Amino acid sequence: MIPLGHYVLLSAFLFCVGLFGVLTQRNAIRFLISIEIMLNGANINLVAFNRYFGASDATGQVFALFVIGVAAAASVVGLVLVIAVYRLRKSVFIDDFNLLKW
Amino acid sequence: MPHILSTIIFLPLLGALVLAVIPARREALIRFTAAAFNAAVLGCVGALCVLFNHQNGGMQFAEDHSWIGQVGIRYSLGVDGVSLALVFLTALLGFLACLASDRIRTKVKGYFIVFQILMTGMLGTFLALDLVLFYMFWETVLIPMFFLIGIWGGPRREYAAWKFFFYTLAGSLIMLLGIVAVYFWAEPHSFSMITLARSTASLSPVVQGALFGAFFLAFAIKIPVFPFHTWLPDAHVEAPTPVSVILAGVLLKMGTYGLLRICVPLFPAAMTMLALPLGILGVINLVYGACVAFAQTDIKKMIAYSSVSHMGFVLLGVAAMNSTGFNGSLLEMFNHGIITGAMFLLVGVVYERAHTREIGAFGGLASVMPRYAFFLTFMALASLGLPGLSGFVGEFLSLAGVFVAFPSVAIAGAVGLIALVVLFLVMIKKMLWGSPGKGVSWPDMGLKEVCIILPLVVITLAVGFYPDSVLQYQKHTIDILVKLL
Amino acid sequence: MVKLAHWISVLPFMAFWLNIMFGRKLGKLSAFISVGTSVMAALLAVLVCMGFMAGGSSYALTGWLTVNGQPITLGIIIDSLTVMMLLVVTIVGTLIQIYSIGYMSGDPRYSRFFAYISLFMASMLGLLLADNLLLLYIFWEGVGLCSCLLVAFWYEKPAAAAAGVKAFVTTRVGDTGLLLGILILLSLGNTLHFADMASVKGPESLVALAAVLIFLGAMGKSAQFPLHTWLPDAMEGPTAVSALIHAATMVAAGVYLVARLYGFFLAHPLALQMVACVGMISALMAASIACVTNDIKRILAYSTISQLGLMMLALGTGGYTGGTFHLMTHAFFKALLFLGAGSVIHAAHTQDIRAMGGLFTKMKMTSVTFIIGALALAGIMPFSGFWSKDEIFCAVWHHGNMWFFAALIATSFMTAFYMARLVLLAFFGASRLEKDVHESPLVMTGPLVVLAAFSAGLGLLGSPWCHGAFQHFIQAKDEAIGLNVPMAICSTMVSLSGIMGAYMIVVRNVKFPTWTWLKKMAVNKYYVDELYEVVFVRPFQRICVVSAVFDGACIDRAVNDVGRVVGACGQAVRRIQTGMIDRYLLVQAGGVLMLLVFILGKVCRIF
Amino acid sequence: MTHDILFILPEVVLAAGALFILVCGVFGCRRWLLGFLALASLTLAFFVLPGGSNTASSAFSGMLMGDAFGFAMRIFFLVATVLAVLLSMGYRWQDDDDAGEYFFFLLVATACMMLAVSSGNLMMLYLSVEMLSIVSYVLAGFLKRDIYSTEAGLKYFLFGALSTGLMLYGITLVYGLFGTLNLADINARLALSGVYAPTLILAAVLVFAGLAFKASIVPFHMWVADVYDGAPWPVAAFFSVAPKALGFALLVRVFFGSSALMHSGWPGITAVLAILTMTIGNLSAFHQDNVKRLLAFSSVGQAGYILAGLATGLLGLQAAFFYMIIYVFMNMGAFASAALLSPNRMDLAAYKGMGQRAPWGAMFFTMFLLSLAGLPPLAGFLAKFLVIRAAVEGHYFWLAAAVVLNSVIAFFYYLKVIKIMYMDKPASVKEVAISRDGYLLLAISCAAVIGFGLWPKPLLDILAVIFA
Repeated sequence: MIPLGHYVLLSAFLFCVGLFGVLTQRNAIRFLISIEIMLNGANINLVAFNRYFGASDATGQVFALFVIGVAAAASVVGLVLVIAVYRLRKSVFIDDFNLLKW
Repeated sequence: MPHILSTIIFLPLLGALVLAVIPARREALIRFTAAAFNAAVLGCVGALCVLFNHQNGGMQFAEDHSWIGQVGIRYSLGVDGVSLALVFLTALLGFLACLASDRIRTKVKGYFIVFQILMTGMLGTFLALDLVLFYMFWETVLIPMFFLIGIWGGPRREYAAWKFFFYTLAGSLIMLLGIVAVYFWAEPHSFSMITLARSTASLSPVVQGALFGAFFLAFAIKIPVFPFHTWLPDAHVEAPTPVSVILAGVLLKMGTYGLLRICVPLFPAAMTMLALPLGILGVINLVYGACVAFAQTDIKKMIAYSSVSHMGFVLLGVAAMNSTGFNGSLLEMFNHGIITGAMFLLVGVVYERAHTREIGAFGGLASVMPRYAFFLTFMALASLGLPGLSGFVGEFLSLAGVFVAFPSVAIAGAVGLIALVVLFLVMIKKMLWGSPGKGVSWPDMGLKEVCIILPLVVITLAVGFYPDSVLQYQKHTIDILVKLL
Repeated sequence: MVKLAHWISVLPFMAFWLNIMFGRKLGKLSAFISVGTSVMAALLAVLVCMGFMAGGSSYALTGWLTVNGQPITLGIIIDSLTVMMLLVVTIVGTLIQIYSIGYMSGDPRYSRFFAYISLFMASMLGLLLADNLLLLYIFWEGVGLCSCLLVAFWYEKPAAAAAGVKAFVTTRVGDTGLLLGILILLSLGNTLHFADMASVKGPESLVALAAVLIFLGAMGKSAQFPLHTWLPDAMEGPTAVSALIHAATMVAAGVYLVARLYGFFLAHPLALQMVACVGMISALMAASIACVTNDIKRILAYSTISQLGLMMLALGTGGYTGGTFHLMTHAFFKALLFLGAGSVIHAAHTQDIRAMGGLFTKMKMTSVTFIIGALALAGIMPFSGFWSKDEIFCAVWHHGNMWFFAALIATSFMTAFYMARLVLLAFFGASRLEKDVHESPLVMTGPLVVLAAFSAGLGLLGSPWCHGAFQHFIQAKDEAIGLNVPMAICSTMVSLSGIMGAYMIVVRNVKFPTWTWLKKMAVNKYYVDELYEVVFVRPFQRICVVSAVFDGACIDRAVNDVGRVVGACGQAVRRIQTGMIDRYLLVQAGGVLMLLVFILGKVCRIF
Repeated sequence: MTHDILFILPEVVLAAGALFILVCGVFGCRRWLLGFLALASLTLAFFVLPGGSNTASSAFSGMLMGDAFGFAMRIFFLVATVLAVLLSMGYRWQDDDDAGEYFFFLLVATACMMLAVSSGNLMMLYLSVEMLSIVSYVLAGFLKRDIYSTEAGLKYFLFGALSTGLMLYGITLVYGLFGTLNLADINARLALSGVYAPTLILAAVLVFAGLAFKASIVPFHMWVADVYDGAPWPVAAFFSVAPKALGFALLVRVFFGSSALMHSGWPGITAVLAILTMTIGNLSAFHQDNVKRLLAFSSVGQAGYILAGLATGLLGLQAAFFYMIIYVFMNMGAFASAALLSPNRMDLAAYKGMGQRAPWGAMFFTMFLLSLAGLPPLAGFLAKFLVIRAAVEGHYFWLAAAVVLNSVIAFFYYLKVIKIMYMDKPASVKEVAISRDGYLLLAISCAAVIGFGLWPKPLLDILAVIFA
């Protein structure tokens, strides 16, 4: 049995990778990928906790499934928006989108 | 009539609604209805004065209904000796200003609607007995005044309107903090001024001092007291004549009325402790106002600064903390309203003809406009405190009152009076005497203008000869007020 | 009968309102309204005098004001001093108004003039009738106002306008003293009624200060030493005005006030001492200036200041009878002199006596009456001036010290000197006028004759032949002294030597080696005007300009700066929104971090 | 089973309505018909709400809680969406071919909000918030051919994804610590175990970040101005009212509901955040010359006042929610009048001399701006007064002083707009027409603002019952 600590550590690591990706990416698509990594990090956490705590009910695992579904929906919407912006501005670099300021 | 005070307050508002319905083209009809509503208010206030029982110093015609129960705000109105004279002054000046508004030719309908809302705000402030209700009416005066100065004013009107609005707003919001703090510190939590008067006396002087500071700041800006007065000249110079009549005649009194109605009964310990600084501020107001007025070239700015020095007398009266001082300050408020209102109307007469307010442009008006010269001399003498006219009685009582408390302050005040005399006499010399200037050939005052000024002249003479006609209303209330100290 | 006294003041007041309201329509008629009311007032005064002789007394009218718990009631005081002054003021007033019908005939603002004159008569009579200090103060200011309006009557002339303002402001400085005196007495709980002014409650030092301050008011009105500069300038007004206000009535108000509060002043010797000193200085200084001035009206103005100084000196040294008697006689002959001078100016169109000459032959009536007045002023035997000045001599000799008597002698000498100089230069010698001169109309010379009769005969009231009628009437505090022959001889010698001196200098033009620096000082009126200009007027103007600049620059700018600072903050905060998404995300993550650090710090008590 | 269905019947009705509108939209119905259908489904949902009496129950084994607070907030969201729909019908869209989709998203968003506010379980809360966010991203970027709207949508997505990610991670940590996601159990366990474990603090902060993003509290408010500026007017109005209120409702549900947290240092921190939100919101709006961004920053400022209410205990909660109810009407009215007066040009110069061009419209706009600023006879003053009263009663004097100071600054830019409308000469004097629905919306909001200002008693009674 792998102790709980490792899972939590892995999940935190994944979360931080995703967070770092979000904060530094220039490219909108890479941004979406980082978001996915963050959400999956959280999933690992959920499943690990459920396994080690109340094996009686599967709240954690059900929640993880929901998160995967919702993450997919979010990515779809994200891509739609990126494409819409690309169609108008011919670029996916985040720095170009600064028409709305001050 | 059971709800006479509510009718007085909300009649102008009804007038505003009626005016809103009338189409903007029918200017004559708009002017007539506005004047009619103001006359009705004056009639109600006149009835109030007749029905008012002099002997009883307490609140009369009181109305008290719960408004927002959970928060403890009550819709309570009442009039007593202190507020009666000021309500009459508001109604009278409102009516006369309305008549004098025939100079306003652009956006007439908007002007009179905003003017009626202003009347409601002012009347409400003098009649409210609940602190929050007082604050509400105090704030409703701000927006109409902002529009009146901002839209119908002179060249730099927007700057003046901004400055006026934000100066008063900052002060009144700090007063709001004071109101809420008083509510929680008084033992039986209440906003009513009467119940608070009994319960706050027991508070420690330090707490009373802090609360007094919050209230005093709002009133000091409105009075105006020395460091906070710079909004007054700009507001007066830029406001159209009828608006500056109301501004000088009534709005300045809301500050001093607040002192007498809220600060004295609620924070007696703090007031007695801070009476001397108040007196010194009064003297500074008096002397500084007169000096700066002397150096002005714009006639309206000069009268504005002279109002600052007249308000110094009111402060002296309040600082006296005895019945003579209070009587003097209240009477001075009433007189100053009448006299300065008339002065601004007269300046309006000249401005309408010469379209300039520089004193240098006038000269030798006496030979060109004799009737105008008589009225201007009469009012200038009244405001420099010539005995036999109303200005003197108020100043004399204030000085006599403050002499008992702080002789040195009174002596400085009396000496300051000389500066005031010099100011007005030199004004008369520059404007009326000397040989008439080149282009000076204007028609004398018309019948309408004389009819507007006449009631003010008659009142000044009447109060000057027989001051008891006004003092009798306020004597007993002030005796009760003094017993609280 | 006495109960009608208050109508004396009300009648002219009604005349004022009539003339103001219907001035232009009345035209010539307005003169008859004001003259008629003053004649009625004079008759009423006579009736009141008879009523008083038959034992009439003061009476109250209405309550007016309550100050510090003290009710102040308005009332009319009837006693010997008031009755005497009422008679003087109404008679002189009526005569002067008749005179001014002729004098002001061509003026465009004819009715306005008579309106102001009626207002003046109303306030002056009101002042005399008031039975408490506050009511007196009210009429006191009214009189000051009328003097300002009348001096500045021809306001087209800038000098007249400035003189009017100067008159009102200087008297107002004195009145502030009177007001402070009233305030002190009120704060000590006194009722201000003249009846109980003698027994004033309060600490000695404070009441003495009140007395001095009240005398300051009197000094302002009677143009005594520090506050005298306005009277010579007030000569800009019409001569009838100078005669009525600046010779006979208003300037006498100060002396009347001291006489009225005599019991109060007696109780404080310090105040009396001050009255005497101020009187002495004014007398000496004014007389010396009069000797060297050449403008006929200014000579009479300075002579008025010096004669009032003498009255103050008499009152200050306990000579109540002397002071009041001289006050009465002076009113008549000084009015006569002024009206005479008016008639001369009206004819000769110049005020400089050196340009006149030889008028005696051309203007017989004016010259004779003028000379009678001059002799009365100089204090020659049969005329009224002699008897009243004699009373002053006796009073100062018995009670005053050496210096006062010496000053009295010097002033009498100088008075005789400058009056003789004026008469000799104006009426005798070669005529230096270009145009020929003709006598003034009867309406102007008539009053001159009546006044001359009064100046000649009035003195006899106090002479032993009427066995001291005036002294008994005025219920003199000091004992009624008979004619003191050696004192009479001494005063006559002084006057005659004064006249001889003038004769020697004017006719024989003998050059006296007088003190040149004193002569220069006198010519420049002891530089008092320039002193006030430097000490008071210019600094006041500078202070005002500085305060106006300060107000605009410091306070106003401070207020505007507050608005600007908030605007700047707004601009700074607004700049944070750069629109760059990664900047936003950094702020978001940073916000989470900051929150975490803040809470952990708070939890583990780091800060 | 029927009990659970009955509990979520309003949401079901809304979803069904949305789908029906979507289908009609495809078949080319006119915009006003679709709007009418939306209104119909909203009113139907209102009538179907489970009766107030048996509110203490819960559905789906604890997933959804039916307490009085949840019930009131569901009504609140329905009313807010009705106003939004009215505005959308009155507003002149450039091209209204995809009106069906617009109303579909609107109704779905409302259903999600109603679910979120009555969720008793963190999982349910996360799911409904995530669903709401997804719909909001689309709404923000609704105008496909407009570069501003698409950029706004993308920005909102990028920001929203990060925030909900953080919140999810926080929820997992909470699950790890307490083993359950049910709020009631968490509060119970919290009271025993004490508040000061570091991981709990990290979890709390992360969850707070997610919710604060929705409620536009300062460190997380950067997106507000840009998204409101880019999004079309009705969407911006909807965002400034409904999701923001949801943010505060969830904050109350998760943080301010639990007594344990309230007695820790949490209120102090909220007060600091409130002051920051107010000040930065008002200061940013100070020099704005774009009306939309000005109203956006003013809504951040108003959020600051509401948060100030939340920070001061029970009395504060009532004040905060009274403020929120009044805020809905004031802000929706202000956005609506700004939208209707000059839909396409957003710079202040477009509003010059509006007093003459559209007298009634300008009068309504002035009324809402003055109420937002807090002028006495209007409801805005009473709301701000209650917040100040709660602050002073809780001895947070510096918080009350901050509210007062911010009111002064806020008055400046509200008055600046009014000044421009009345005191400047208009460029062109042609009349500005406002559609019938627009006037209806303005009239409703104005009546509410004046009515609650003069007679707030009924509202205060309801709030007293909710926060007994």
